[in-house]
Amino acid sequence: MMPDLLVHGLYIAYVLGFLLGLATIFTWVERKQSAVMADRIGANRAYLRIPFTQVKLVWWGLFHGIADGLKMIFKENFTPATYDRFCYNLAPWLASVPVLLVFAVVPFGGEVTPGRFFEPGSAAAEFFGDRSWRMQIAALDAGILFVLAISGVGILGTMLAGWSSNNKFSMLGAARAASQMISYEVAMGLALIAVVVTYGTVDLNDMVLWQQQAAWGILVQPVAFLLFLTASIAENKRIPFDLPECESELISGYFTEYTSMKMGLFLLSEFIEIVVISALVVTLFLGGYTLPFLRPEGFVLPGGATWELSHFAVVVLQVLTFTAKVFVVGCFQIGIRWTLPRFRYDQLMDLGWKFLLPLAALNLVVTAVVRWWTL
Amino acid sequence: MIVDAFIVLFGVLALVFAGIVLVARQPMRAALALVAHMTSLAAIFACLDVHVIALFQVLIYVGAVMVFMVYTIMLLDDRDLAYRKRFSATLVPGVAVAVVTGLALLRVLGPAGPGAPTTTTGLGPFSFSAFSAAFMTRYWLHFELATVLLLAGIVAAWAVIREER
Amino acid sequence: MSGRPAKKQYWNEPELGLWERLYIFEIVRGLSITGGVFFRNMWKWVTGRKGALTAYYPEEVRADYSPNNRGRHVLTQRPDGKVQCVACNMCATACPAYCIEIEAAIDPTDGAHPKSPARFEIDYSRCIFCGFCVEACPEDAIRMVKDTPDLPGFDRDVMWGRKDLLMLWHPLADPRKRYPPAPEPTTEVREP
Amino acid sequence: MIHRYEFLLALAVALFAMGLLGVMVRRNLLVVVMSLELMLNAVVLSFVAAAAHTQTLDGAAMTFFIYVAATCEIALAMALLVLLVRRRGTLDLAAGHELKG
Repeated sequence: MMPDLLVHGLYIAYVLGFLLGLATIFTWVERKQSAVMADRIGANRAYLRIPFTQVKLVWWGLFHGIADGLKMIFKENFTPATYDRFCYNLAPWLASVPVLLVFAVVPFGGEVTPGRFFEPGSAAAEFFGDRSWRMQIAALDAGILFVLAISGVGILGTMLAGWSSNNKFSMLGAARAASQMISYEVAMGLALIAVVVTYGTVDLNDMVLWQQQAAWGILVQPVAFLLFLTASIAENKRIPFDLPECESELISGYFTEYTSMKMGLFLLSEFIEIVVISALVVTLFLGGYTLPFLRPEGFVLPGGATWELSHFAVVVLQVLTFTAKVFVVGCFQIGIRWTLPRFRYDQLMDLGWKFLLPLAALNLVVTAVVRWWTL
Repeated sequence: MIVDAFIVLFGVLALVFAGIVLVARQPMRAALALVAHMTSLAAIFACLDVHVIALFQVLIYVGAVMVFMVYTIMLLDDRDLAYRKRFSATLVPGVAVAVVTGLALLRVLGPAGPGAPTTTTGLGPFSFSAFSAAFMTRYWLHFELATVLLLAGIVAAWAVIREER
Repeated sequence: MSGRPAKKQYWNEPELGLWERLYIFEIVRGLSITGGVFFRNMWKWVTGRKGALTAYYPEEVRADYSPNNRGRHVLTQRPDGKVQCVACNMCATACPAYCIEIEAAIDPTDGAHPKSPARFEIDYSRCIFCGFCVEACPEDAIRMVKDTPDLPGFDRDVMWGRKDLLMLWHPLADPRKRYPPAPEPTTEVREP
Repeated sequence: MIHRYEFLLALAVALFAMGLLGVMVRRNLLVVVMSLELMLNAVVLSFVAAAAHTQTLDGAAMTFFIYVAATCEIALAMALLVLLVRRRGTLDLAAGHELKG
């Protein structure tokens, strides 16, 4: 009981730090990457001064995210003249908390046996014993379902935000956001079913292990990978699917009337969702936390050569692998943002219903037939 | 024991939120209370180790049904006449009928449930694979009929919307 | 039921081939363009060169500034270091942006130039760098140099060019335009 | 100390009665539909409680069909409701006088 609580408490703390930290870094990446792509320098002014010295840590403007957050927190909380107070205050949380929750089922490392970190016989080793834990907050057997279910709750937050602001632009943004998210969730679900059929499991950790055994999902299910990535970027309402918040028509869409940290929550949840989508893509299609040839005892090369590693080193390697993959996929998403122009709304709906959905269904049929032949 | 405590907690929460649905003046508040109610029920299901049903409760009810509901509320005029008066003229007989129905149901169902003892064998019969296997073997006809029902529902809704134009 | 309106034909209707309609390959092409620029510039940054066309302002002065660029005002000084301005307010009058403010002080002991500015301020948030003040000055007390004013900061107060800041640049250091030697004291003959 | 199964069934009955109450006494058409959902949820709860009690899959599997029915119902109900509001201009149930014979 006590080791369980301790381990899972540490997991939760780690995941929160991982999500928020990486989301903050992605705000910086988004600015800096766009700057490098456009031959510019980018944000480079915010710095941390080490107290009592004149040493300023600029670090290529990495702390602009912190500066933005502080600005958001200390801004005046301006509210529209007529609004629904309860729903208005609830909406940012309803939009951002599910995004955090989705990560609960994503494995960010393999099995960990904390007792092996310490000297055998020491008090800490006795405390943990021989037990091992999966590095996953909730080892649910219905992992994919959890992802779909919880990410669907976020729609309510955006709709509430648009409705309670009592503003026509917000309302239009909310209606667009809801339609778009519902539409693309269908395609995403169908794409995921094809993945489930391929792997024969809905448990995310088992999927990672399957990929370690056979091949990365992107090689087995390339169509599902594209569909999932597209649909999840659309779910996240990012360019090229940012119709709900397009500045040129709807000001900011459903969060036009929000200020200070409430707007910050919407923006932050967008960046957290980048991390979460990247984590899901990595887990489902890019082998999750596994490195090629990395086994729990160390590197085992195909020739039979082995390079023994301690348990601690293996765990750290897995966690770092996962983080690096998530970072790369997140940078790719941001690269898409700076490459593609925005869709028109009818094109968006056409793409969702007339292209992605049939393609996902076709992919599912083909997958099922192939699976039937090979089973 | 701790599971029982959680079940009682979420049961009380479900009751409270159901009460809010009954008395809320704003339909949006009622809808939010209903979302909370459904989520509490999902938590109860999760406490009973029926994780798949709990997730489907969130997926279908919160993610689809309530989104529809909120969408409709969003599109309707919020200066509606019905928002000012909460209860209809049948308030007193309604309460009486509800109480009588509840008592009658409790009399039929409550004290003497079906007899098999509760065995806590973990996740065994309620795992995802067990559900999938059951749907592919025992319930395949029901499953297909349900899809037909869904299709009929979609066609009917579409026809209703078409009729509007 | 009213029929749908006929689809409007636009004069610049894009003609897309099948390849472009498939869209995914065009996405890949676009990503390769942006990604190519990204990695090229990033490689420059990593290898210690500058991977951007823009300049760090104000740390970095663009190399292509004109030698005649008139970016910053200076107040010239007499050889003894006193400001040459006699607080006549000609520049403030000529200024189309009304950004010069002068407060005069009097020093009776200085026979040649009893009037001098106690306060000489240029509001750089309003200055349009037209140079009329330089033309208006009868004493050659204000000039414009190639420098840029030190505007960026965390406070709006830095936009005020004060007298001490304007006098930081000493004209004696300018090799191209020497300060004229002090004129011989002569008795001035006024026209009747 | 009452049994877990009995508690859940009593809860389901209470929720069902509350849903029924809502259907009967509320004026707002939307809230009436919500009360219907409340009743459906109570039924789902009783099914799942029975399934967990007997540790068999049947009750839990039945809930899936309830979910399907609920989805169909809500899609149709919302479409009809919007249509009705367009026709009558109000959500008020008592305003439906034209239905009188």
